[in-house]
Amino acid sequence: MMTNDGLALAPPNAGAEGAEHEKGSMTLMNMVGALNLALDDAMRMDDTVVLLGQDVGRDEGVFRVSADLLDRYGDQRVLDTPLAEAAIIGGAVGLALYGLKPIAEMQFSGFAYQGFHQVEQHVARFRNRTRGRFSLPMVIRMPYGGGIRALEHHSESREAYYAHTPGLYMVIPSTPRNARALLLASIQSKDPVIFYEPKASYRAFKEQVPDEPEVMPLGKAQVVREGSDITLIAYGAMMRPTLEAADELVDADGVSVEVIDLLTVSPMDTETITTSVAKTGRAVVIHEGPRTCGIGSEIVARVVEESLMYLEAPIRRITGYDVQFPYFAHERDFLPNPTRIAHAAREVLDF
Amino acid sequence: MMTNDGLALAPPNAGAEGAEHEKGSMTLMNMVGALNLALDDAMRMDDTVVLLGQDVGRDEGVFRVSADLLDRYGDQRVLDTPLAEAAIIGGAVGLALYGLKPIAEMQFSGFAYQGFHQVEQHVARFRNRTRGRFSLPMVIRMPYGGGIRALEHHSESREAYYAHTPGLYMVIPSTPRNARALLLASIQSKDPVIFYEPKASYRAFKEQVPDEPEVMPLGKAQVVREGSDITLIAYGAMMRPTLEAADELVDADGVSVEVIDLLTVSPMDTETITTSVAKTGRAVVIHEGPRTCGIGSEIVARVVEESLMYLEAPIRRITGYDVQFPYFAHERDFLPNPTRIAHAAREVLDF
Amino acid sequence: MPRKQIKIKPKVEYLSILDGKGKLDESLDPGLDDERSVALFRLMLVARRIDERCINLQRQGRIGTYGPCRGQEATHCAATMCMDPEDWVVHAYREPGSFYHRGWPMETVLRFWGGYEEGCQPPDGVNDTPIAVPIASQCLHAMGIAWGMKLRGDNHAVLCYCGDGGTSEGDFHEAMNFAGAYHLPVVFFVANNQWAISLPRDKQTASETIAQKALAYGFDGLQLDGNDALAVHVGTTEAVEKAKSGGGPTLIEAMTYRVSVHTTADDPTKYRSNKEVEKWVKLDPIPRYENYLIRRGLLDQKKIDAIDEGVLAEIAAAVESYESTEETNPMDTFDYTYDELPAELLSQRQEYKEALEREGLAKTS
Amino acid sequence: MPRKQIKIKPKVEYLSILDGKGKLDESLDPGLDDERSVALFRLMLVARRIDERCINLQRQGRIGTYGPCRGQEATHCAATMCMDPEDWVVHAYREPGSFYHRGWPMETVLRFWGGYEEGCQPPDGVNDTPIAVPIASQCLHAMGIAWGMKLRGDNHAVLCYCGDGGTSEGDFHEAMNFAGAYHLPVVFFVANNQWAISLPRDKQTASETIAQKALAYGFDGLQLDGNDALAVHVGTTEAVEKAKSGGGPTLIEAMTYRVSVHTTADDPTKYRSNKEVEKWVKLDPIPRYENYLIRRGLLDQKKIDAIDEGVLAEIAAAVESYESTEETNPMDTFDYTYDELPAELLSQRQEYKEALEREGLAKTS
Ligand SMILES: Cc1ncc(C[n+]2csc(CCOP(=O)(O)OP(=O)(O)O)c2C)c(N)n1
Ligand SMILES: Cc1ncc(C[n+]2csc(CCOP(=O)(O)OP(=O)(O)O)c2C)c(N)n1
Ligand SMILES: [Mg+2]
Ligand SMILES: [Mg+2]
Repeated sequence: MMTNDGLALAPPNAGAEGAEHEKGSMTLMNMVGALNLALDDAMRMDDTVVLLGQDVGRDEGVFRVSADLLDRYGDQRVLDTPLAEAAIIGGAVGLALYGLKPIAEMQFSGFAYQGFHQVEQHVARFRNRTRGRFSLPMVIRMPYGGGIRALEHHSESREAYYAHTPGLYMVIPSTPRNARALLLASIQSKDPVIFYEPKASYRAFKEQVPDEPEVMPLGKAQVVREGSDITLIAYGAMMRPTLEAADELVDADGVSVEVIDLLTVSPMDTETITTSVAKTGRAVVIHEGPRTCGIGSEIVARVVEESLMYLEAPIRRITGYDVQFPYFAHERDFLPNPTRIAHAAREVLDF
Repeated sequence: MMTNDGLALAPPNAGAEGAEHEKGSMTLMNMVGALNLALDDAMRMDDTVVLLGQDVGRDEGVFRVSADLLDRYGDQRVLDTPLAEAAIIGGAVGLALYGLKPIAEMQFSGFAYQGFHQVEQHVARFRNRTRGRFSLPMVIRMPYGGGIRALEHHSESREAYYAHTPGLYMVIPSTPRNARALLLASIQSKDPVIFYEPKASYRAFKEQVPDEPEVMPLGKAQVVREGSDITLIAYGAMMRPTLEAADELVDADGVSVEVIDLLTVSPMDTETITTSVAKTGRAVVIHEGPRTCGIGSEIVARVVEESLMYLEAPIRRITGYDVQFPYFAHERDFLPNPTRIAHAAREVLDF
Repeated sequence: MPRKQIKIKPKVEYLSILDGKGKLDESLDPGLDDERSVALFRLMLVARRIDERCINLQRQGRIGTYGPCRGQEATHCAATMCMDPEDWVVHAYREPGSFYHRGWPMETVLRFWGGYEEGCQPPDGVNDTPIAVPIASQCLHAMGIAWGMKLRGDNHAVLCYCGDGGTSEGDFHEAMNFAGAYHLPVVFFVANNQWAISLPRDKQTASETIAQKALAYGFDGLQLDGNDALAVHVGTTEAVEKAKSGGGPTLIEAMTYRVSVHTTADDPTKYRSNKEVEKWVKLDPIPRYENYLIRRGLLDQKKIDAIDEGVLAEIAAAVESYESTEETNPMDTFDYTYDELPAELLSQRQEYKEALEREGLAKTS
Repeated sequence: MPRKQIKIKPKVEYLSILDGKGKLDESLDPGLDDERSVALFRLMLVARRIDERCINLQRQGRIGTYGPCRGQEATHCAATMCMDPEDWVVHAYREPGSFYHRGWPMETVLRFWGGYEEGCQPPDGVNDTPIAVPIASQCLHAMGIAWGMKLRGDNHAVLCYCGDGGTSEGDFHEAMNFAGAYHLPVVFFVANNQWAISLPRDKQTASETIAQKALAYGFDGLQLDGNDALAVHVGTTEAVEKAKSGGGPTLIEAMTYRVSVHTTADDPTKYRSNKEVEKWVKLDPIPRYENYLIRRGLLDQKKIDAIDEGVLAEIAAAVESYESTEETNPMDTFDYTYDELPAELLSQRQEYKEALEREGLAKTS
């Protein structure tokens, strides 16, 4: 499904591995493996990269994303921290100021708020505040989203908080391959990146991932399926139900469906979205997070600004509702699913 | 400018003051005075109401919103706290659980993030989490917004963070009278309210405020000026430049302008907005906060869902840009102003 | 260069009463009455058996992830027993015995682990906060409740649970500091089970004890043997009495051990040795306390078996009740979010309901 | 009931060297060399004069709100003087002398108070963080920088400023705890000026000293007379040397007083007595240190006047330079937000530029 558009081999230190970048071998892996590969790539290629967070070392991360890294890079680069999110983020700010490249892990996105003030007041501001004297090349990784029968606070999606905070990149991969390429790009970025990992997709499926380091540009959405009747726009864990819905619409209704994967949620790639909707005239946006002031509302607002006159029907938002994410007994009910997406698409098509 | 629509006298304990609610006397005051009056009303009428925050007691609040309250109600009801926002909010949660009605002050909205986790994880959730066994009738007041030549972190507007958090009311008054009536309603609400006070409007102008306690319903927007050609939607400190722009459009261009004051930003009063835009077919939304995933994007998304076919032009968003609010030397440049609003309105009208 | 030493006023002490085999240090005998003594035993057994059953249910997919308290029964059972009904207990998540003692139906707690908000609904009249997942965030609520007691002149106290890992969070600090500054009737009870998932206690903080952290806030700290039910009971009782008589807060550090997994999703062999676990298994609080009661003549094997049977039957009934409860209505979340459903939520509720009906998922109403 | 007292290992001490009149306790003479001794005096005078000038400029509307350091000159001037250029100084906001000593042009600091981001731009080669407005949030950056030093094996140290009010924030706690747990080369320097806006020190926390808070984190605390420049210099030098030689962090509490307003927007007569202020004015650090240097024969009135004249001239030049700088470009904020301007921001930048041009507001480019 993923195209090679916008993919490029990692520049730094990759020279030694063969500058020609001939199509190398690939390995089939899940997203956890792919993220682990990106961390390993980054730590191998750049010895200023350090990893910090709760249980990232000996325990290898509660989802094993940092498997083997403590063994490989030692406890001066893989840092098991005490239990304090603000200190992990604020400490990473200090590490970055001192010239290291910290990759901070929040154990779950639902606990990142303990350090939200450090993100809003410092991570997002240091470059502008110091007029470029200091920048903060750092990544804050965290698993987000529902679907794994977890306890309260373990299933939310609040990418919009970060998208509403100027100065950050908010990146959300959807497959093993793009997870690896986007995480590597995030680590190489000169700007701070909030990297949301769709935990429901961690082990849900596998994909061929190049053995050579690969990066994708931040800030670019991808048309992952071309079509002309309607545009479905999603990202992260919602890509799978969205693509399923697209299949159903194609197969059962004979509709031509275009599907966009945002990949970088913010700063948003307006052009890819508006170009598509100008073509199809119809759209559904899909995300897990609450509807009000969510990414979906932003997409609609931009389409209206740029392509209102092409719109042939209201854009529907299939999202989390404006209530708290339910405890897991009802999460399957709550999460957007292919049926719900397809139904909305049909309504938009029939408008 | 403010109509009496939706105003009602405060029910609790107000009986003694005369159940007839004859039009009583009024006093001309600024917003600081009006907020102080509401706090005084609430503390007088209900002895479970307590006020807590940094410098709210002897110093009477850094903007003097709590003037005289320590003297009147004593240090068991007006609580000067140590310097810790999470403790002020989390402590208020405990006070509310114990049956008190805390009104917590954040000295500036830019420092509320130190306690944001308590808002997201507890304030917004306790009612649903305990299936109604506990509710949290509490208010978190804070001055927000630019325009007073203040230091970094003292000028931001991030109402969208709270609007994106299910379980909260997000209320923003715009004039002395509605500030008093909305604050009193917020204190009487059974649900937690984030109460953003437009500090640029604190002392900017005066209005007649009834001596009798007065409340306005939460969750209702107000049409503060009726018109048929275009709808301007704003709230808080942006109401003044918006109304100025409206005057200019009426006077100079002979346009019929409808102006909506949201008052409650979330849960949003969709109907008032969509009814108006269905009538005018054109709209501009105005706010200080960043554009991406701001209140403006939500307004556009709802108009598209409900009244797309009435839209005769793209809705323009005149907002803070997606960069950090500038240090004060350039804040006048940055803040939406009547010229910018009127210009956008003309573009929408000429579309 | 010579300096003046600063004298620190509050005290930091250590308390243990029963030795590793449950033998009483007579000089410290608190004289706990017979009924209460046996009730405490039964309560610890309840906690142990719930724990065992829940791990079982989790393995069979009948509940979700579970966080066991094995080895820590003395801490929370003996501590919560010190609280009167008008007092408040503010929970973390590893205290099944506490919920039971306070009057939460067992099936309510099962519902929490089963993925239902109803598991966080305290029964009417029970002054407890439900399981709190965000570490240490509950400490501020405990502080606030105690503040309310003080402002209202009520003679009650709050008991607040927290883990050793939790002491690193800013919320822990802010709660302790406010409690000290306002001299509030609250007992912070840190169950130091030596691990925060994979981080051992000595990497969590450089202070030699957690108890001494109280000095930063101007009140007393007490470290005690958390696998000694008597020491926990005595230490907590004193701290609660001190709180109620205007003596302000206390920080208790109960030395215990998480004998089992962090949660059923955890694999502790990755980060700790069996030897360490075995050392602590020998200090299991239940046999120690059991031996003590046997010596006191309050228990024998027959009595123990009878108690155990009763406990198991009660748990079986709770599981039965949990599993036979009708599926809850997914719409409830809308109805409990605000006191009155706002218009926007009403329309989303309708949208959700129609979707569920169309999709044949949950029953709605 | 008898308990074991727990022995607390780290120490908490008090240090003062000059008395209230500037008389030296000979037994504690640190033997600071002549040049450095006078440089410290000059630095304190710089801080005093900048302060006076800024209050003046604020009154005339030539800068915005200003937060003075009057009475606190000894704390930050003497402490920052202990730092080498490769060391880092992490600032709060009441340390004009520190910025000056570290090589920040005075007009840069004026630009901060004048409402320009340029006031937060450290000069090239200066390893400092700029003024930090969110209280105590900077403590975590200091900890992180020190962590970086340790991870890289660099032999440097970090000095971190914070106020007494700041010690209540969660960030302070988390920074101290990480610093202790990783044994980092950082000195947390709390300028305890007895007030956090209107909240007096004794209501901020119940601990008798702030220095003793170090015990919660397993390292030493040192309280010192913050109006005694020698004591500050000696205490900080030792702490920094300890940090550099692998001895870990220190918490210094410097006892001082905010003689002036909290900021120019504050009215302290609302919450404190003149008598208290007068008591502290008598302990003004500058005359005390001046007397000491006069006794040492390093200063006399003529030398003092010459120094003062030089300082005032430097400040006058800085004000002149600040006010004659061309107005900055409001577009800069767009260009500094990201390394490369994303497409969306490019279009917003254009929108902003057009608006400003239309409105005849700021000059853009
Ligand atoms: C704020 C927050 N951060 C992270 C987590 C994830 N987490 C759950 S339990 C745990 C360890 C807690 O350790 P401790 O406080 O010692 O309690 P214990 O589990 O040992 O009882 C962590 C990191 C969380 N629940 N909340
Ligand atoms: C997180 C945060 N909360 C509140 C404020 C508002 N505020 C500015 S200074 C101050 C008092 C600070 O007191 P202290 O730490 O003692 O420093 P001092 O001003 O006395 O130097 C407060 C509450 C802030 N800047 N940051
Ligand atoms: Mg633990
Ligand atoms: Mg102070």
